[in-house]
Amino acid sequence: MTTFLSLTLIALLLSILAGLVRIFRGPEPAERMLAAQLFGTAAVAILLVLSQLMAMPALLDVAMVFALLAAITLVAFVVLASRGVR
Amino acid sequence: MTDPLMIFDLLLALAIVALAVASLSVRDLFSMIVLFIIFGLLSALAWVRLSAPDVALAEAAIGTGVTGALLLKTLHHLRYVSGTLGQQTALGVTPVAPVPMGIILANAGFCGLITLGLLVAFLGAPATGPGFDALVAEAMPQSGVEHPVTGVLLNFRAYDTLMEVVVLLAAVIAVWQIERGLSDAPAPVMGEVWQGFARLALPAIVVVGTYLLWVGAEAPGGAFQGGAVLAAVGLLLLLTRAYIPQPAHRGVARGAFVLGTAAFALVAILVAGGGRVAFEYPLEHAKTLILLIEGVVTLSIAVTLAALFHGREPVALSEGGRHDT
Amino acid sequence: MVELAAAVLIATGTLFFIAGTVGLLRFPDIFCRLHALTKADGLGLALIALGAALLAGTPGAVFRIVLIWFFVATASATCGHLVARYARQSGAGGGAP
Amino acid sequence: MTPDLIYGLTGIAVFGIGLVGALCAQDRLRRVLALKLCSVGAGFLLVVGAWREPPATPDPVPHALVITGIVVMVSATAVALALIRRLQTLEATDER
Repeated sequence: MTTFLSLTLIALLLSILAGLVRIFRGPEPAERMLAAQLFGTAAVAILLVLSQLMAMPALLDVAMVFALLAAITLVAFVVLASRGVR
Repeated sequence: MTDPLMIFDLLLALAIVALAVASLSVRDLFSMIVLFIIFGLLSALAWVRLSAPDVALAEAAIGTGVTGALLLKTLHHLRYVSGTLGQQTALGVTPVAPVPMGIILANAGFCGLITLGLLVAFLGAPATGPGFDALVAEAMPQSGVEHPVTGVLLNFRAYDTLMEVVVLLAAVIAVWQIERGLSDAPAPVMGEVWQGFARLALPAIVVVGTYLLWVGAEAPGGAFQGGAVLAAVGLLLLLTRAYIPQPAHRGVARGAFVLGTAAFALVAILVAGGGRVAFEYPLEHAKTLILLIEGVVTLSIAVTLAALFHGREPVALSEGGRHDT
Repeated sequence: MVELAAAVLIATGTLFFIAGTVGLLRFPDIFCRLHALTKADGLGLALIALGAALLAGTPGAVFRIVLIWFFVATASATCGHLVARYARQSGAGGGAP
Repeated sequence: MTPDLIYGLTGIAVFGIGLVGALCAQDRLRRVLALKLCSVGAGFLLVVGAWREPPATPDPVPHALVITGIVVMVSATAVALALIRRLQTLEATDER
C-alpha cells in the first residue's frame, strides 16, 4: 500500500513539473496564473496522500492553508490585472 | 530496492532548485512572481517531507501567500505609475548606469566560492549533532502545552518571539512613514459569483484561522500561522475594496499594531512579580497565559500583515498627493 | 477491501490530474484550458480526498478532508469564473466576442 | 540518500542561487526576491539539522527559529517593496 501511495505521489509531482511548461510558454498572464492554480490543487492532493503515508493528521491543516494560498494569489492577480485593463 | 519516497524527494529537490534558477533568470517580471509562488509552494512541501509541518504552515501562509500578494501589488504599481498597464509583459527596468559585466561576473564567482565553502562544511559536519530535542522533551511538562514547537516559541524562547512581534511593529511603522495618501483606484467589479463565494468563504477562513490558533497547543499551528490566515481575510477585503481604509480608522489600527507587543511584554513583566524571573509562567496558569498571549498576538499579526499589504497610511495628503492603486 | 477501494479511487484521481495537466498544455486557447483545468483538478481532488478519507480512521480527519474538498471545489470554481471574465474583458483567448 | 542529505544540498543550492541573484540582478524586484530565496535556503539548512530518523521526532528549536525567520523576512520584504513603490512613483513623476 505504501509503495502504491508513493507512486501516486510521484505521478502527482510529475503532473506539476509537466505543467511548468505552460508557465514558460503561456502567452498571456492569465494562463500562467491558471497553471499556478492547478499546482495549488495538486499540492493539496499530494498533502492528502502524504498525511496518510507519513501518518501525520496535522498535514490536513497544511492542506487547508495551501488551498487558501492558491485562492489568495489568484484573486490578487485578477483584481490587480483587471484594474488596468479598462 | 530504492524506496519510491526517495525518488519523490529527489524530484522535489530538483524542481525546487530549477524553480529558483528559473524565477531569477526569466525576463518577464510577472512570470518571475508566478515562478516564485510555485517555488514557495514546493518548498512548503519540502518542509512537510522534513516532518516540519509548523514551518510548512508558516511558509505557505506567510512566506508565499502574503509575499506573493505583495509582489503582485508592487508589480501592478510599477506598471500603473510607468503607464504601461496595457502592455502584457513588464520587463525588468534596467537602471540608468548598468553595472559592467566584469563586476557582475566577479560577484558571481565569489558567491560560487561561498556556496562551495558551505557545501564542504555541510558534508563534513557530523551527521546528527546532540541538538536540543532531549532538553526540550524533558522540560515540556512545565511548559503548559503539549506541542514542542509552540512550547519553544511561547515559553522557553518567549523573549525571542516578543522581539519578532516588535520587528513586525517596526516594519509597519516604517511602511506608514514611507507611503501615505488615499488610493482612489476604482472598486473592481467582482461579480455575483465572487460575492456569493466571499459571503461563504470569508467567515469559514476566520474559523480556520482561530482553529489554527487553538490547535497550536497540541498540534502544529499557533499564533503566527493563525494570524497569517486571518490576515488572508484582510487581504481579500482590501483587494476587493470591500473595506477601504479611512483616515478615521488609523487610531484603531495603531492600537491593534501595538496590542500584541504590549500584551506580551505586560504578561512577561507581571509574571515576574512573585519572586520569579520574567517569562517564567506559574505552572498552573501556564496554558491559559500562553493562550491569552497567542490570541492577542494573532489579532495583532493579522492587522499588521494586512496593513503591510495595504502599504500606506490612509491619510488625506494636503498637496494633492499621489493617488494610485 | 477498504484499502483496495481507496487505492482505486486515488489512482483514478491521479489520472484526472494528469489529464488536467495534458489539457493545460495541449488545448489551443485559454477557455479550453480553463475548462480542462477546473474540471480535472476538481474531480481529481474529490476522488483523492475520498480515497484519503477511506484510509483515514478518525472522524476528525474525515471531517477536515471533506472541509478541504468543499473549500477547494468552491474556490477553484469561483477563481475559474474570475479568470474567464478577466480573459474575455482583456480580449485574450482567440478574440471571443 | 536520506531526506536530510537531499534537502541539505537543495538548501545550499538555493542559498547560492539567491546570493548570486541578490548581488548580480539589475532589477530591484529581482533582488528582493533573491534575498527571499537566500532566507529559504538558510531555513532548509536549519530544518535539515533538526531532522531525526523517522521514529524519533525532530528537534523543535530550529523549527521555531525558521518560523521566526519567515515572519521577519516578510516584514523586511514589505518594507523593501514599500521603498521600491515609492522610488517608482518618484521616478515616474521626474520623467513627466
